[in-house]
Amino acid sequence: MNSIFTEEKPEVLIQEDGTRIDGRKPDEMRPISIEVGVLRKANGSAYLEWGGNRVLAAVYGPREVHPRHLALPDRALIRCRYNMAPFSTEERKRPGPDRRSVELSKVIREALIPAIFVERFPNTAIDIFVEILRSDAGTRIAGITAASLALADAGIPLRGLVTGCTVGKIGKWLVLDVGHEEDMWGDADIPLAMIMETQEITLLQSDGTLTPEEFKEALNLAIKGCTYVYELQKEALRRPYVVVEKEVKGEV
Amino acid sequence: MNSIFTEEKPEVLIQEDGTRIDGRKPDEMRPISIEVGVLRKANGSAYLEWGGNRVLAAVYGPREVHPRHLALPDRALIRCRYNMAPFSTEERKRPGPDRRSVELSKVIREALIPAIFVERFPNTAIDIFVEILRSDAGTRIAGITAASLALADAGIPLRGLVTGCTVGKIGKWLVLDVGHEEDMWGDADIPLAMIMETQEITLLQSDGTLTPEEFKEALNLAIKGCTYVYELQKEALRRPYVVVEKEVKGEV
Amino acid sequence: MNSIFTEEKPEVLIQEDGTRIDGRKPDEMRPISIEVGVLRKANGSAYLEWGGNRVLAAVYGPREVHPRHLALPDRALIRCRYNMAPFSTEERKRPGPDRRSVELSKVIREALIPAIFVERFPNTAIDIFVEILRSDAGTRIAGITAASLALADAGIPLRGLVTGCTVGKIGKWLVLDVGHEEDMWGDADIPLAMIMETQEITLLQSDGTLTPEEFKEALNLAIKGCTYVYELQKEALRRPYVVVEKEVKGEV
Amino acid sequence: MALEERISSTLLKEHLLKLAQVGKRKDGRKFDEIRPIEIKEGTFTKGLGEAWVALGKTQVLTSLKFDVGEPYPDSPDKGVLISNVELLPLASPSFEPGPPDENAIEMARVVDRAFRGSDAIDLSKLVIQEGKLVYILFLDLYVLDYDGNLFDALTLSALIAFARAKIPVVEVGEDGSPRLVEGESFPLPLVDYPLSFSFVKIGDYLMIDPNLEEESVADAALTLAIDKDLNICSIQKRNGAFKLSEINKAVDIARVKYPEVMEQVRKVVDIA
Amino acid sequence: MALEERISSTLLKEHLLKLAQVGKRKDGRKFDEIRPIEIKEGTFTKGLGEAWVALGKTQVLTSLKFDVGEPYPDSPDKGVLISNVELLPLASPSFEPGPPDENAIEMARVVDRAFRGSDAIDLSKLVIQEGKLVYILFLDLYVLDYDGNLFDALTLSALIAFARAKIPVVEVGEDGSPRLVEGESFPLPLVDYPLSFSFVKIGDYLMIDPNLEEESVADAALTLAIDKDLNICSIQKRNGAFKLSEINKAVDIARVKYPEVMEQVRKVVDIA
Amino acid sequence: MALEERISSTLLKEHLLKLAQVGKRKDGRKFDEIRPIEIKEGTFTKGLGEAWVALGKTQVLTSLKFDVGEPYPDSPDKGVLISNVELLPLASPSFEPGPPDENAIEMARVVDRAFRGSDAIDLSKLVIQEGKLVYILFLDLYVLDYDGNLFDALTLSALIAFARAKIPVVEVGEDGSPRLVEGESFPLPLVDYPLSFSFVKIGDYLMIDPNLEEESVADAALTLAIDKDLNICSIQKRNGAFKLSEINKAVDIARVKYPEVMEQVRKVVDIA
Repeated sequence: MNSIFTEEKPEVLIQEDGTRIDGRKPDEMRPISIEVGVLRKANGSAYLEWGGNRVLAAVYGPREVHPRHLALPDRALIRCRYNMAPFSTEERKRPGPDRRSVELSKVIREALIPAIFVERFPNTAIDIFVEILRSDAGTRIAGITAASLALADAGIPLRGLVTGCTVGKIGKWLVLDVGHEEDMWGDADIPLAMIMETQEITLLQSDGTLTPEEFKEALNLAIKGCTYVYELQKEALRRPYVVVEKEVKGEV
Repeated sequence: MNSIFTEEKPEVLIQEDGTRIDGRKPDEMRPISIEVGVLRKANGSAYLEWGGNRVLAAVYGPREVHPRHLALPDRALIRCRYNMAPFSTEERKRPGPDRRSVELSKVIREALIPAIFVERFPNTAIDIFVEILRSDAGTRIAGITAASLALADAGIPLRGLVTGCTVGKIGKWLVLDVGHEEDMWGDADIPLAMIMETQEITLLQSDGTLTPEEFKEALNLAIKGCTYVYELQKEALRRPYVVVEKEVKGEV
Repeated sequence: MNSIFTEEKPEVLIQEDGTRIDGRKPDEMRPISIEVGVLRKANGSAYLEWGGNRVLAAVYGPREVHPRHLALPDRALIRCRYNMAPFSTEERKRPGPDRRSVELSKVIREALIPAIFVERFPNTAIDIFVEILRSDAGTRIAGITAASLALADAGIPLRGLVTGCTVGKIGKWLVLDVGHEEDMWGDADIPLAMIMETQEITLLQSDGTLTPEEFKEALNLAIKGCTYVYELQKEALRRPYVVVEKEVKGEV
Repeated sequence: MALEERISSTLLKEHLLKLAQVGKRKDGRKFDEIRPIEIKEGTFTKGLGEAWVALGKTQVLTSLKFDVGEPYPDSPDKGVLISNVELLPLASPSFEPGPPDENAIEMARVVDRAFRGSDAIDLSKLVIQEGKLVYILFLDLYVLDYDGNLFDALTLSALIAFARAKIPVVEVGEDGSPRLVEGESFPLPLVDYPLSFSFVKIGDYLMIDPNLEEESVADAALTLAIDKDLNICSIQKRNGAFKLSEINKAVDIARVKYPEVMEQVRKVVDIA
Repeated sequence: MALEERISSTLLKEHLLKLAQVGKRKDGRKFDEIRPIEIKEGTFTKGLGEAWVALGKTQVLTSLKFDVGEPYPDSPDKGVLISNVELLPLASPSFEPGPPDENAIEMARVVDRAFRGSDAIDLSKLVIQEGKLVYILFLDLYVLDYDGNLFDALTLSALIAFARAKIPVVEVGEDGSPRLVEGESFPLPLVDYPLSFSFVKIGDYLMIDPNLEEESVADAALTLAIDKDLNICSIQKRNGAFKLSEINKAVDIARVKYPEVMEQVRKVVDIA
Repeated sequence: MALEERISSTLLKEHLLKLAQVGKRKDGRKFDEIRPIEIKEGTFTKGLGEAWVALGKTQVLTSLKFDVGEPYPDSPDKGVLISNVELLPLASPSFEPGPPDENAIEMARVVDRAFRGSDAIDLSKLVIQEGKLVYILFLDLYVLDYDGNLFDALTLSALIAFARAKIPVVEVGEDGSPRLVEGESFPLPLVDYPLSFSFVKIGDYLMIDPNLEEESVADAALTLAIDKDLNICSIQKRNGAFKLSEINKAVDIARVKYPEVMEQVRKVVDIA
């Protein structure tokens, strides 16, 4: 990493009264806008703006599996590629998968599979592509949120939409929908994704120390965030090709 | 690139009277010498010296396609690899394809395909290898010229030989068969290849600004050069295993 | 290679009376200890300590060949991977094969194949893995010695065990079982492996100048070393899961 | 290509050829008519300049990033431009993940050549310390939705991204290391505005801006770039073969089309 | 997966599920019982600290190496830790030679996260010249024999390797180049001792430390790490889905198990 | 290997074996007879020294290039030699494009070892600034036409390329950067002249310089290098197994053949 792109840590990430560095309250989300069906060639697609994130998700399939020997006789093969565009970051990112994107491709795939009726499409592949065009903290849960809409847009039968949200810990505060500086210098970071219809958690990661009490509170807060995002997802699906945009000023 | 191999730009590339930096007149070719059938294992081969270029071309096929799924049911699969030897350049070149050689492999293949009766050999592969042993400007058209002889030497039915030549622009001059310094510091560079029998252009590239008039004149000059090279090609084929050498002192 | 890991060449590698830098006599071996069957998942395995070397060998097979087209209709396909662990050397070694390990994988495979009744298992693969956990000169012959025990442990029919040993030249001396400093700064190095039952040489390499007389003497000395190691191998096989350890203080 | 595909490909070609014989194209365009161009508004990347362009149903997103580093030894007084095309697997069922294939590499080099051939960017203005430190520009060309004629869509998006680009000012500190001068930037020194025009030949008919169907059955394909003085600044014959007269005709059409497309560019960026 | 494999997998799952319904596991353990841990004695590598650990029939060997180099620009006052997992082909018929696949990469990152999440290593003590020269630590995690639950075995072996590690003292000579100070070293500044606990869910039954058979038929899997204050310092849900209550239950069990495992660690290394 | 290939291979082996039993080889040579050597005249590369050598129908082209760079830390007073073999796909239907496979790597290392084992090149003469700047020599060995026994052809071509090589003089300017001294060069310090001799065993018959057919059915193969004092400077047993007596016999034959081949080398280069 070239040092000209190094960022300085801000002195204060959150004020005594809970005001966050970007002015949000602890449980306030960033603006979200969703558009379903933005691509013509893909079987399903969705474009998502979430804070400064710009995410494009597309789905191909069910289709033939190449190479053939990867096909599963009792269910669809689900493949997922999470990719950061070279221009998505402050310093240009070299194209091609790095270790982080390999892990994220795996956890996103494993977050989506439980929602898909994979047994209905034996011997086929469903390919999910998540492109991060612009990254601003929370790309994995933004990616899951967009990808589950792309799956729905492709007409793939789902147990429910998968919805993601992140909670962070900053000093004594738990904050909803972690922003860029909070992601870089916060004390803990918990992304979570859920099938809202069944209340099953399909993605959960955590990095940073939390007491058992903080942990339970964090999960509840993340689920609150998901509940809110889920409404936007449903709205976007009801009106395909119409942009659903929400700037959340109040609390969730 | 290590700076010890950096070359200095000459003060003058072409004199007022049209005398070029290597002493040639604007429409004068470099010496060319051709030998067909130089390799034993290949089905066809040709070795070409053109100015300071040394080019070896070989052809294998029609033969079985590996991997099988690449086979085309209605015609031969034509593959081409253009490769610069590590010792072909002033500074040693790392082995393996770079972006330039990937592009040149493609344009050379596309320059040769129109001359081959591909539909006569369905489900087979014809592999063309062009090795630049020593490079001195104009390797792509030298490679095409040698490769089409290797195809003929392999007994592959052709609509005609493919013949290449380059034209450059240096200040107000258009010059035939661009040399090393002209290639590096000239104003424009137009390689062209043609099936002489049918007068079809199968390779055409251009880099540098030309007025429409210059452009037309350049193409005509390049075709003149091809006409000359074509005679050498035919001579080489008539006397296989005998070296055909021409040092052109006068104009084309 | 970072210079902080550079070793200094010792002033004297061997004294006038033949005492070697680690105190051994010219024909004295380093301590060896062998354990067969150390791994559960592999079909056969062996762990070997030889001087400061730590070597783990494992065998899978005969088993199905992937990819299928590599299968041989008249015999087993033998594959071998020799690998140095990143922590096996003074300076950390980057994971993945380098040119040296590619060559050693090949010569180890070719040292083992003559001992295996490959024709009894057509269309199958036998995979041999040699992991150098800690390297201290002579890893290739230690690897062969361990791998042939792993083959035996896997129940693969053998013409005999393959046994390895190394001879070095240091000034006027020929020394048995070359040590680390002798390997780095000695004048010549001859690893040899043999099927003891048939007295066939299956590995022989040499690096450094030897007169024909020295060469013959060196081979004889190496065979003496092999004869000794062979006894330890047999002992280890007779008592599987019991450690066979020998610290050789006297001469072979 | 499976049997059904070959049959449908043969039938498609016959159909397009019949239409061509009566001067028509399947999507209703004339031979020399370019599909509608749409330049999206918004911020989609972290680039210095960017453009999301739709050409018919083809969509591309191009963005320019920078770094600083050493110049090439043979041009110590020039900045560096590196162009990269990614054929994203979400853009087409025929694109696969992985490093750029020969098509992506050719495209990147041809787009790049349009700007180099016309000396469109004054790279000598991108030097921080001569021979030691220069701007390295990365032009990343992202294909999002593939319905034919990527060359022209990519070159167009690159031109707009260049025209919009603001380059942060970098200075060298007393310790010799580079640092950004907070809040200062300058426009990319863009001195020419090349545009690319691609043609296919189906039978004997030359068509501009081919869509995917037309490309898939074309007998030959050609891309050329025209600069602001209507000169030719790059050419790339791709598959197939052309007669000399066809090439000259393509040049003539492209020179007529240049002002037409440039007018749309001028709606979104302020270039002469 | 061939037909026979699928049948045997289905039968195995039915069998494990039936056992679970009466509170049993195939190898006789309780749901919250960890397999025997063995920490081998001996010197197996050239690392600064190492551990060969068996967890049931799973065996791993972890060793720590170092180099010196530049710090990351955004943390000029910290040493660097790089973790790498190798799923050696000798450990399992399902592992193949080659660069780390997604499983190995996930493992390396999850093991690494347990130590980073708990700030277990004081990286600020691994600086030689601030902003210029720091220790680069390489944690190489080698899987030798694979019978399930690599995450916990690897984290355990890493903890012991860290606790045993002695770092050679490096100084910078007058010519500015680093050199070892002969015979001098210091213990790795290890200030926390995270342990990892993995669970699978078969049907509705949550089991700790799954073996390979259990992993192969599990409906869901989860790994979490607990620090010395019994706080949660990392989590990774892997395949499948969990209810909130199941996750909370796994946390509770892991916090009970931590002292039990730590007791065994303390037998071989001297940590608080 | 398809069925027909196996049959023809078995028949070929039987045929070669029968000939061997009456002291013959298929191409008419004696067991200890080397194929004709031809060293082509001309300039084929941009190397410092080069050789296009035909050994029977086998053809190789070897050329030596240089760069300057840092020495290895453990030999700061020596230049660097890097050897690389390319099995070009035009040389044989069995060679495929791509990075060097195990055969190419083994060849490069065995050729290299012949010169290192005999200390043939005085690398201490290739230092520009001790510990800082040395010559890096690249020996690129190119296989053009493959009819067996590449090891000996490549070593021979390397020896001639070395013997012909002129090294440009490089000096370090006042700014510390290296530059060529116009028009000045010195011969590569070549102080020994190793040659390689390869043998195959078909049945019990040992044959020198095997052609492709002989190699394809050989029971065992061996390559050794002899230096100017007729000492053994490297050995590589390849496939199969040898008796001790067979190895000693190969050494004896090679020592007899050395002067014979060296005579041909001396025709084209001026070495002692």
